[in-house]
Amino acid sequence: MSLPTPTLGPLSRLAPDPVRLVLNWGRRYSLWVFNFGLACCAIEFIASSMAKHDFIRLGVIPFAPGPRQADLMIVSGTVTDKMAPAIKRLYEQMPEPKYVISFGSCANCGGPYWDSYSVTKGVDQIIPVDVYVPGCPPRPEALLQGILKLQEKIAGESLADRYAGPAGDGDGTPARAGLARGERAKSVARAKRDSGAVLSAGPDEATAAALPAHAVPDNALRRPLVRPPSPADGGAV
Amino acid sequence: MTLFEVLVRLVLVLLCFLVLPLVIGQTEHKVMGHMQARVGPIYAGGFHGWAQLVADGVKFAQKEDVVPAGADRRVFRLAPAVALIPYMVVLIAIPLGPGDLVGRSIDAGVFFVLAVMGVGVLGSLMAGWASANKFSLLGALRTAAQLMAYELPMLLAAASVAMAAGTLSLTGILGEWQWWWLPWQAVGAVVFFTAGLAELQRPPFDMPVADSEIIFGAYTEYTGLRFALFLLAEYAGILVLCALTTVLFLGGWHGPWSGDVGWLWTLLKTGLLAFVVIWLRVSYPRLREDQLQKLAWTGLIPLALGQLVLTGIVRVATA
Amino acid sequence: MSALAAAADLSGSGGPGFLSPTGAEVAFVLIGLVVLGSALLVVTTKQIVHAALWLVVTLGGLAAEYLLLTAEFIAWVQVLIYIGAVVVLLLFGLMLTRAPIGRSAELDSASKWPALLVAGAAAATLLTVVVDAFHAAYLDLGETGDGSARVTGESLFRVWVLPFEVLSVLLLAALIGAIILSRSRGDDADRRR
Amino acid sequence: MTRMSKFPGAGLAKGLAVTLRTMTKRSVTQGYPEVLPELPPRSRGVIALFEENCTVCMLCARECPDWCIYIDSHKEVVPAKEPGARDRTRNVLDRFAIDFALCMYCGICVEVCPFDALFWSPEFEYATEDIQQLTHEKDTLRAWMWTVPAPPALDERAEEPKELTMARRAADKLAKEQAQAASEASGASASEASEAPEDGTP
Repeated sequence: MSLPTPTLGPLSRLAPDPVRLVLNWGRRYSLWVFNFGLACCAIEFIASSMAKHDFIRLGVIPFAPGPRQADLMIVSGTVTDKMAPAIKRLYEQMPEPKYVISFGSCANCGGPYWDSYSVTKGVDQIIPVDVYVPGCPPRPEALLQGILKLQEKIAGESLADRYAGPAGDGDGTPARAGLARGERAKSVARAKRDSGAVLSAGPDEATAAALPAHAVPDNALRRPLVRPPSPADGGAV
Repeated sequence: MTLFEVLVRLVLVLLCFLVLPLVIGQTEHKVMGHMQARVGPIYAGGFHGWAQLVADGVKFAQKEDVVPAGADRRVFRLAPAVALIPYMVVLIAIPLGPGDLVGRSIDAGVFFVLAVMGVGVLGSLMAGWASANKFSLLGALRTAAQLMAYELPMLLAAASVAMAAGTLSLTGILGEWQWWWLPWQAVGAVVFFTAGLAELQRPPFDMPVADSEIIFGAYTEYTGLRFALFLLAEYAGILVLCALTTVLFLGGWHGPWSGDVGWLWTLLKTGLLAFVVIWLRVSYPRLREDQLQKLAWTGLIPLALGQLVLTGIVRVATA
Repeated sequence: MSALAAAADLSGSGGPGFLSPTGAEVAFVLIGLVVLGSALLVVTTKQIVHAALWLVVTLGGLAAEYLLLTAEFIAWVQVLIYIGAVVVLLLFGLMLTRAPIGRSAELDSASKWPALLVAGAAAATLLTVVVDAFHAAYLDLGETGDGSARVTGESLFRVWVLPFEVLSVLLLAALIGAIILSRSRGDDADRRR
Repeated sequence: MTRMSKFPGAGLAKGLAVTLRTMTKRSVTQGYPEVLPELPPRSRGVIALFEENCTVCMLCARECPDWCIYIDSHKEVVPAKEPGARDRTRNVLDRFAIDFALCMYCGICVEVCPFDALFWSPEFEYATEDIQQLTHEKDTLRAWMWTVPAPPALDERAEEPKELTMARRAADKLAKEQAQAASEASGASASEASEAPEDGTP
């Protein structure tokens, strides 16, 4: 699937540097959130949107009924291989610049289902994640802290740098320089090539999830992973 | 009126149009928050999050402008303007204070505002159709059905006031206004306000954008600035509706000590009505589509007709 | 009548010559061209919803023409009824039944040449009649208030009150007829059940 | 409409009254970034390591359902104190890391630790932008030890914890020995008095 290269709104393309401060401020305090609630973590997400924690204080407005109006997607819950294409699709429907928070162990890297045959080992296998919030499930305050973290990141970022990389790494995802994913990109790409079995039944080649390198514990000697062993992995499984 | 004066007036109206909807939006954030035992935005801008909507605007200006591949591009791009501009035009005719404190006094003012407000719905229809999305189309159809049901009671209620005042001009109506019109036109006021809410698609009449059923209705596919224009149109619509209700039914700038500060009375009453709009949103759940139609045809229209009869009787009796 | 007079003036004489038109007259001609163009687009466009939207432009342009001719009341009624209600109803009907995005082939009617002939003949007749009747008349719009709500109301309810009432009785009859027709069908359905 | 009230619209008015009343009351929102939540002891925020207590028995790593605990160690030879005796070995902890991206916060490791080396800390502010940084090494885990609050007090009439009992016994024994030594030094006159505390001990 080839998607057009995302273009930003007129303001951020043409603005000189001092204006970027204002632009970043705007993005920072207007994060319309789109809750991808998949499991119990979604309850904690809802809790943080309720009166006691009220993340609207931070400008995280849970108003966007669909991805088109959203700036921030919070993936809260277990991402299954069956659901992965839907997540990828909805993420791609969001307009740039967009952010993703992975909320809870399952979304981070599979969590309790680290050796399940049907669970995607972390949502960052299919979409770029900006902030990982640990917990199982995390407290509502932990989500608030994750949002603060994201806001700090937005305040310091430059959109020009963010979209400076190659137009995409082949799956329609814009390359993101500031995401520190460079060192993992190679291993993920390799895993993607090798793990065709994981998601080859999915409707979209681009959404094929790969097994994360880090989700394979060093001491995973007792239980074999579902992934067929391949020489490219150096026999780690 | 010189050309310069006309320009100044237009600029002032534009300023009102740009500022007051934002004020209403921010009030909605805070009032809704406190009504739900929350506090609403705090961090944007420092003092009680006053700049939340400014931040929203800055963000929307940076967002990618997505037009769906299957969409009718021209109509899709045109729709937000069609939705927004009528409300701006309407604002010109609404008198703020006594005498000449109005953008432009229009002879058939009541007709003018209702006619132009009705055009705004075309924007939603165009947006819904051009999005190439079945939920958008459903939303547009709901919008149209709602408009057709509620335009009539709104018109009848407004006609009642026009009948009472013996003029179609908004400034003329205010000139004729007496305090006892309040109880006399009360039913008409309720009908007008309710029908106006329905036409603006505000809760509890927000079926055209019911997110649990049809995502976001006609606006589902809109991003960035174009979406912001739709939002602005909604809040400008609240402003226009509240100002109109104030002028037609609540006596506009009439009030104690209204000699020099009549415009304050208008603003105050408009603000109060805007608060009621927000209050209703927080308090009531959404109606069902059939309940909506039933309310219009069996509730509001008979009430409006009754108000017309009452107005006629009193008018003949006091003449 | 004032509208026709002003229109006719452009080709006639009597007032200021048409070589030095006023701003309103220029605007009138320009908007007239827009109305003509969009009206042509209504019948020639291959996309059915676009036709309805061009109709909005046509009707809106007409309303603007009325405004220029100081017929304020008629102008706003035009917007309220035709754009606000009729076109919305039209669009509603279109979208409810079939409104594909993109060109639809079946919009190309086979009888377009006869239709064009009839339309052309009608236009020519109207034009001839109007020019013949008013070719030398000039009406200064600045002085007459013929189009205001007061004048319209007075002429409607004083001079033309009988046709007005006849018309309303006709509409009432249509309304009652529609109710009876729809109800009797419903009763049949009930009986069948 | 299940229940008709006396006046039409009374229900609507009631709804409005509820929201208006709520607006006049103080909101229940806690201002998190300014106001930290007061979390009870043993809140499942993060797992802290009391490194001195760890004997590298590996029980936690083996019981972890997620295999998210990484332990490296080596053996060190402790030379025998007396010549000719056998040298002893002991485990030295090289690496103790928990991958909190993977951890499911079940607490089995805390339960299973025989030497009280793992504790629950209510600390929750460790979201990161890089998932690799969610694997926390032992220095971080040790630092979290300082955020572990004191355990909640026991019920009023609960049995004393075993540790306290043992400690008291040892202390009493020590006191007794010291007292005895003191009495032997000062002579027989005080020896009768030193017998007295023995009655109270369990």
